[in-house]
Amino acid sequence: NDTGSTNAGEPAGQATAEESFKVYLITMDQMDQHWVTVDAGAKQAAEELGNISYTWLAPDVKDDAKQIESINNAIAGGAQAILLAANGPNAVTSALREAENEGIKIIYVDSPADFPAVQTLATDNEAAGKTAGMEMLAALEAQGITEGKIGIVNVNASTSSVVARENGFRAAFEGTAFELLQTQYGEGDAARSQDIAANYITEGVVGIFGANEGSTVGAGNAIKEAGGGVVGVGFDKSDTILQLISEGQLLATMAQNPDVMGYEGMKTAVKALKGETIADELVDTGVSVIDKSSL
Amino acid sequence: MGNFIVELENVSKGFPGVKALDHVSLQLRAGEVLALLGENGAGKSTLMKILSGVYTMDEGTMKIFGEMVTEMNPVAAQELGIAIIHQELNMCDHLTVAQNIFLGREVTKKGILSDAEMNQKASEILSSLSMDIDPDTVLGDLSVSKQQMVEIAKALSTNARILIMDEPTSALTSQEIDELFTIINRLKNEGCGIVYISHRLEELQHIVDRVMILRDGQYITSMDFKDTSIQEVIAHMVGREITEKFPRVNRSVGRKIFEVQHLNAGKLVKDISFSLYEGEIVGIAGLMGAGRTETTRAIFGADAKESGTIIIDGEVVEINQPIDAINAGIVLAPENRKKDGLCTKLSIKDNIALPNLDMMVNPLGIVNTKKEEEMTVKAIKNLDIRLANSDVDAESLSGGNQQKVVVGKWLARNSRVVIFDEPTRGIDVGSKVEIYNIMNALKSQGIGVIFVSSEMPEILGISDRILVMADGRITKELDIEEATQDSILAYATQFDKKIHHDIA
Amino acid sequence: MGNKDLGKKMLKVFSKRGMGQVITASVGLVVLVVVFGILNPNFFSSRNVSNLLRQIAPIILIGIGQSYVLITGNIDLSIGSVVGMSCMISATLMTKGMSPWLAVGFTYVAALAMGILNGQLVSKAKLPPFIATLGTMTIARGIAQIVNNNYNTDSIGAGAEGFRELFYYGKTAGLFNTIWIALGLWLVFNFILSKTRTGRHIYAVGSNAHAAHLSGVNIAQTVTKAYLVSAVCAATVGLIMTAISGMGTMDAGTTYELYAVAASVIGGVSTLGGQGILLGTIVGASIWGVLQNGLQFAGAPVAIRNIVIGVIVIISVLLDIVLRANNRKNKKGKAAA
Amino acid sequence: MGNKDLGKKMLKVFSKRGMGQVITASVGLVVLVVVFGILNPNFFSSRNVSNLLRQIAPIILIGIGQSYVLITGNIDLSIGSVVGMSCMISATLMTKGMSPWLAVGFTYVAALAMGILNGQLVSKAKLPPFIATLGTMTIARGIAQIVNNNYNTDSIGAGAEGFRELFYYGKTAGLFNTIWIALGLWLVFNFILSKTRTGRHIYAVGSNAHAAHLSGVNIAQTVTKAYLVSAVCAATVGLIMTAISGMGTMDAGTTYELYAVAASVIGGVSTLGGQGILLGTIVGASIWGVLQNGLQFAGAPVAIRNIVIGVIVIISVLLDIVLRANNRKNKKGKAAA
Ligand SMILES: Nc1ncnc2c1ncn2[C@@H]1O[C@H](COP(=O)(O)OP(=O)(O)OP(=O)(O)O)[C@@H](O)[C@H]1O
Ligand SMILES: Nc1ncnc2c1ncn2[C@@H]1O[C@H](COP(=O)(O)OP(=O)(O)OP(=O)(O)O)[C@@H](O)[C@H]1O
Ligand SMILES: [Mg+2]
Ligand SMILES: [Mg+2]
Repeated sequence: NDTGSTNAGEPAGQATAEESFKVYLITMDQMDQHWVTVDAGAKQAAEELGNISYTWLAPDVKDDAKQIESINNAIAGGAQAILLAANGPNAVTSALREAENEGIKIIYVDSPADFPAVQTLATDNEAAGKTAGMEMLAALEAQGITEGKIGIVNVNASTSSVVARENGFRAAFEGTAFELLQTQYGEGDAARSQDIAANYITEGVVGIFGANEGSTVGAGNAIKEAGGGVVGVGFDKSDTILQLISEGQLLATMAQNPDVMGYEGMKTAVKALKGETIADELVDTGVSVIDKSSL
Repeated sequence: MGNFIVELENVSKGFPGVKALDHVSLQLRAGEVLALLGENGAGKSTLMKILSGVYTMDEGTMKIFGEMVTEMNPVAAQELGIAIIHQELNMCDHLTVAQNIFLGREVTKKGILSDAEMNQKASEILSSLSMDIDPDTVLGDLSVSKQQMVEIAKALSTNARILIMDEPTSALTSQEIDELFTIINRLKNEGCGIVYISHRLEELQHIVDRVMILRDGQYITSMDFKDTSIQEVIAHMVGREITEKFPRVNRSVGRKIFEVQHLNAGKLVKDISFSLYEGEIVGIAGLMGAGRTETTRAIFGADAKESGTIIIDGEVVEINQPIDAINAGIVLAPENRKKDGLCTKLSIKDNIALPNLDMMVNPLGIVNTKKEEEMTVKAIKNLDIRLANSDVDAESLSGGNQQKVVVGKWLARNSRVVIFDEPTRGIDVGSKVEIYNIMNALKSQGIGVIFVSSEMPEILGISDRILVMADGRITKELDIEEATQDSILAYATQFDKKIHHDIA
Repeated sequence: MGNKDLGKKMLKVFSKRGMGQVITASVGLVVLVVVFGILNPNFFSSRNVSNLLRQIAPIILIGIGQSYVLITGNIDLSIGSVVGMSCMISATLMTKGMSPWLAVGFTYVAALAMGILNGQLVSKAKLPPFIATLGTMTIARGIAQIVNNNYNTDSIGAGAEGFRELFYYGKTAGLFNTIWIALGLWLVFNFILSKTRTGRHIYAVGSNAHAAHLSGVNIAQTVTKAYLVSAVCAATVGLIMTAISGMGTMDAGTTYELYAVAASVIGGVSTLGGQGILLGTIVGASIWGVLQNGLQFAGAPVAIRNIVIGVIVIISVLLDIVLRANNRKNKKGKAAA
Repeated sequence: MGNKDLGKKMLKVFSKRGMGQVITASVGLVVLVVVFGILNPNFFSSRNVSNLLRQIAPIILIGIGQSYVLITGNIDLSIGSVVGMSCMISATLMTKGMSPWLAVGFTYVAALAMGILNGQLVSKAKLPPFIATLGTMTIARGIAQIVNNNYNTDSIGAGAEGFRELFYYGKTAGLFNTIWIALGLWLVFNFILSKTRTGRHIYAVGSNAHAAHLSGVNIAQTVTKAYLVSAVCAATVGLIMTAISGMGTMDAGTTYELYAVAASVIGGVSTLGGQGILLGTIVGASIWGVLQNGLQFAGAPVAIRNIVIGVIVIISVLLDIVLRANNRKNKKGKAAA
């Protein structure tokens, strides 16, 4: 029932080089530096390619329903391609089906949904989480620590990417004598995460994992205040996190490459709109482990 | 007599849809008591609110102590030596008596409040007024009449030279009224100018020098009190002669329709038993705090009962909620109209319809607006309620007209028993007679009427039988033939031999 | 004479509870629509219009619930959490294999229980409504989190397609079902509020509970009814959320209670009780929805969006107050003349 | 006689505004502490105690602000956003190279401006406080986002170590500075509320604004002062946030306004105005903080924690109401005897 469609995208393959394309980026929210960097990458590609009308649509908060509204808005706005960072794998599928029916190309950046798309450019969050766990495990073993409690500061239980990171992190400790404590959620708020981390330290943990930028900053600051003695590993790259690593408060952080996601995602979108074939269905934009030595 | 200390010239003030004051002038001398009289809604309170800076006038001029005043507000009024006791209580329930008395002019030392000093001073003021109130009690814990006395003390404590009293006695006991009059006479001798508003005309002889009469926002006349009579005053107020002050209707008493047996509810309702017969008005007399209001509320189901039986037409009825009483044919017009009587944000129509919705809804609960409209129009007409239209908020009516709505909303029902608690409090003479007529009309229809009042003359004038209460008990049942002011007072002061809890 | 009658009738409509604000707000809505229409040529596309209406529908629903409660002189802070709870309960039951329609039934039962709890805490236990519903807000969110063991649910699956169609994706007579649902409930609840005894009681309780009690109104029952309406509306929105995403999200509905207050108040419902009409709630919700949609299209960053929305909430109520005061002055002028 | 006097004095203290609830709440706090102490041997470790006190300090601060506003009979929903705004403004200025102390000055100025805006909207423009501060809540959050262009700030750098020490990491006389700051402000604001004319007027306005006005109290000024106190407290918490993480976070303080209401109300401040003391706010904030801390140690999942907190908010106020009713009955009984 697509009777209402007026400005729907041109079917793929009919576009000429002269034509202007309408591309939307839809992220989870607008808060994290991460998304701003994705946007910057996409914008850069759009400028380089030229003739692209590009808009970043972001819900004001992380919320499935709001992200779906944004997708609907993009469809209504005449999108020909959507770069999407899906809040969760399942929630948006119906909205995406509608988009597909309109002939819109879908490219996932950062987090895919359970729905076929042209390409996914993302970090493998679970693998990255596991890497983080391995880093921590190695550091602990290097100190001769083979057992003890480990705390996990996460954002919330409803964002799939951070949940995947936590799962990966936990998987790294399978078969060891470490006890992974009940996860605490700090909503990504650095201060709240820090209270949680400080309480973990009081509880005598040997390691703390932060699942995103705010959680990692909180963990790092709490470790700093406690005067070290706890191995901190986190996610994302921000000025404060890098500083905490250079001071030795945090062991390492898993840095993603959001600019690559945006930049390459945009290129893929235009390619697809021009009817070119896209070879890779999955592009791992990679994580780099940043520790003191790599600074 | 000295010069004028207050001169208001050609003051006008309008509210939405009403011209409350129309070119009214007023002069007040030092050392005189001026009674400001008029029917409900005549504009008395409005004029005094302008003088004390609560309202600003639309046009006109104001001179205080001979000086032209252009900007008046409560603070300026206080500084000019004007104090007002408002018609409605205006106190902070959560603060103590002393804190209320000194509110806005607290005593401080180096910026720090001197509560001890304020308590001390408040104590002095209260005892100079023979009021036995601890200045450190929280105001909300006092009875209404005590609160009113505190409000009076507060006004007096400012050493004002111009004192306005807007119905100060409507909530006072007769003993308290006597004390107030002594104080008024003392202040008069000290050179204060006092404006005194009251609907209790019989009070005037004790204190008043001059009367000024307003009607419908207009100045009617003013004259020295000694040159006039109450009869003449009333005629000016209503613009017509009121021939019969207490119209009495005689009707043969029928069968017993209502009976209360051994009703107990709290400390102010103790073992109350009485009956009511078809076509009679039973008055309940007593002093303030005697428990009359509580008795009516307990009968009506507004407060919880501890024990007791209520019988209508020979059948025991279970009343736990007002709705039970209403369904059984008992209705109550409560004494405190602002608090218990009216939904002030709703229209007159909504207010009148509210208790009668059962009569105008279909089985699905849908309201028949035509019936609603008819009922409203009828009630407004019967009670002569003065308003712009029936869709205005109840808030915008004058006190007296609000009271008429409170009474009026019950008259559309075919009730067996109608209880009026102080229905004429703060109502002008003309309206009072209208309310008496309503009671008489109900009586003629064979409906039982219970009439609570603190005003002896009307109790004596209207009731067929009088119950006197004191300390939560019925101390005497008097036939109208044997009842006199003296006998009522004698029984009304038959207290239990116990220390009064307010003093303890 | 007919003319005069019409004038009188018009006057009555205008002087009705809160009608002034409804008219001011409607004018504001028209201005907004025009501005966004100019800024964005897509705005009036039939696609965007039907989309926009569907986005407004849930706000209307929670607005209706909040308006009912506000008119009784109370507030319901638990709305957003009841949305989340309903979303999680319905989705969890469906993923566990229960028939969607049965799950819908259970969801309403759970929400109604929350409504009764609210009503009883406020009217029987006499808790300040702000506190009572702040408590139930936290509790309902806790339940939302606990029903599926602190995880969002999996997909509710193919068996629930009909349910998803009905609550969100399907269309009837050219309009999305969500819009019909909102409209239907609005009609029912507007009728109850304006034409029935229950409605009268709700206004009376909000205006003066003492007086209403003495007029034979059962306060506890009336207040509870208002909270029940709020719960029904919130549950419906929760079900819409489940239908939208095809799964249960624990965070669903966060801060919706505040949107609901904003929609109600922009539409002229007084937070002090006794005043307001549901027509205003529709206008208020529409302003809210149009702003969110329009500003997103206009490419305004969230920061600007927040500031604009804050300013509009304040101005819309301010305008009403100023206009009312002016009105009074004008009338005064007339009365004096 | 001395004994009797003492008894009388005690009675007066107990009958003081909201004192009953303060005592009930204190008993509750003790029970909680004992329970958590038994559940977790670490609970009474000096490390956890000083940590816990520091976690409670910001809640006390926002609680003080909210209590002031609640006592005037209003509410401040903008507290959380002002925390965020202050955090972002101070951090942005510091990252731009401004001296931390100057940045602190600017932050307070900005917060005070927000306080004045709140006060004027409520008392002069007569907006319902819920709406006015709902508006400024969104606006302040927008400002928090816009000051650094929609980014959290970079690290405030080594030059701000002194600032971070002062507001969070440093200790004085064995206690964290944050605790001293909260204590200091509490002493000042408690003094103002209980011993000065301004404080008296704040109670009077909350008890009966009309009566206060007629007694010459300047309502607008008094209400604005309360909102200013709230703004100062929120700004201080914002600065603490900056000191904690060493950077500005746009989300800082989200939903703190509700914590503040909860702390105030658990401590006996009435949402209807005129009633409450700041001693209660400390107890309320402590209950809130102990719950958050204790439940984490008890390993309770978030869902359970939410439910427990919700139930405690409700029960604490319910208890007060029941106790008060009982008290009244007793008094009545005594009077009758
Ligand atoms: N705040 C107000 N808003 C609207 N109308 C008002 C207001 N105050 C008074 N009025 C109207 O002004 C007129 C004069 O009222 P006012 O209260 O001065 O009468 P009054 O002589 O004191 O009557 P009463 O004896 O009943 O107290 C009335 O018609 C009343 O309805
Ligand atoms: N705020 C209050 N709290 C508790 N009790 C009150 C309060 N106000 C009044 N009362 C009680 O109600 C009683 C009646 O008060 P009020 O001064 O209104 O007398 P009344 O109702 O006119 O007298 P009556 O009981 O004879 O009708 C007082 O004696 C007092 O004990
Ligand atoms: Mg009057
Ligand atoms: Mg009485």
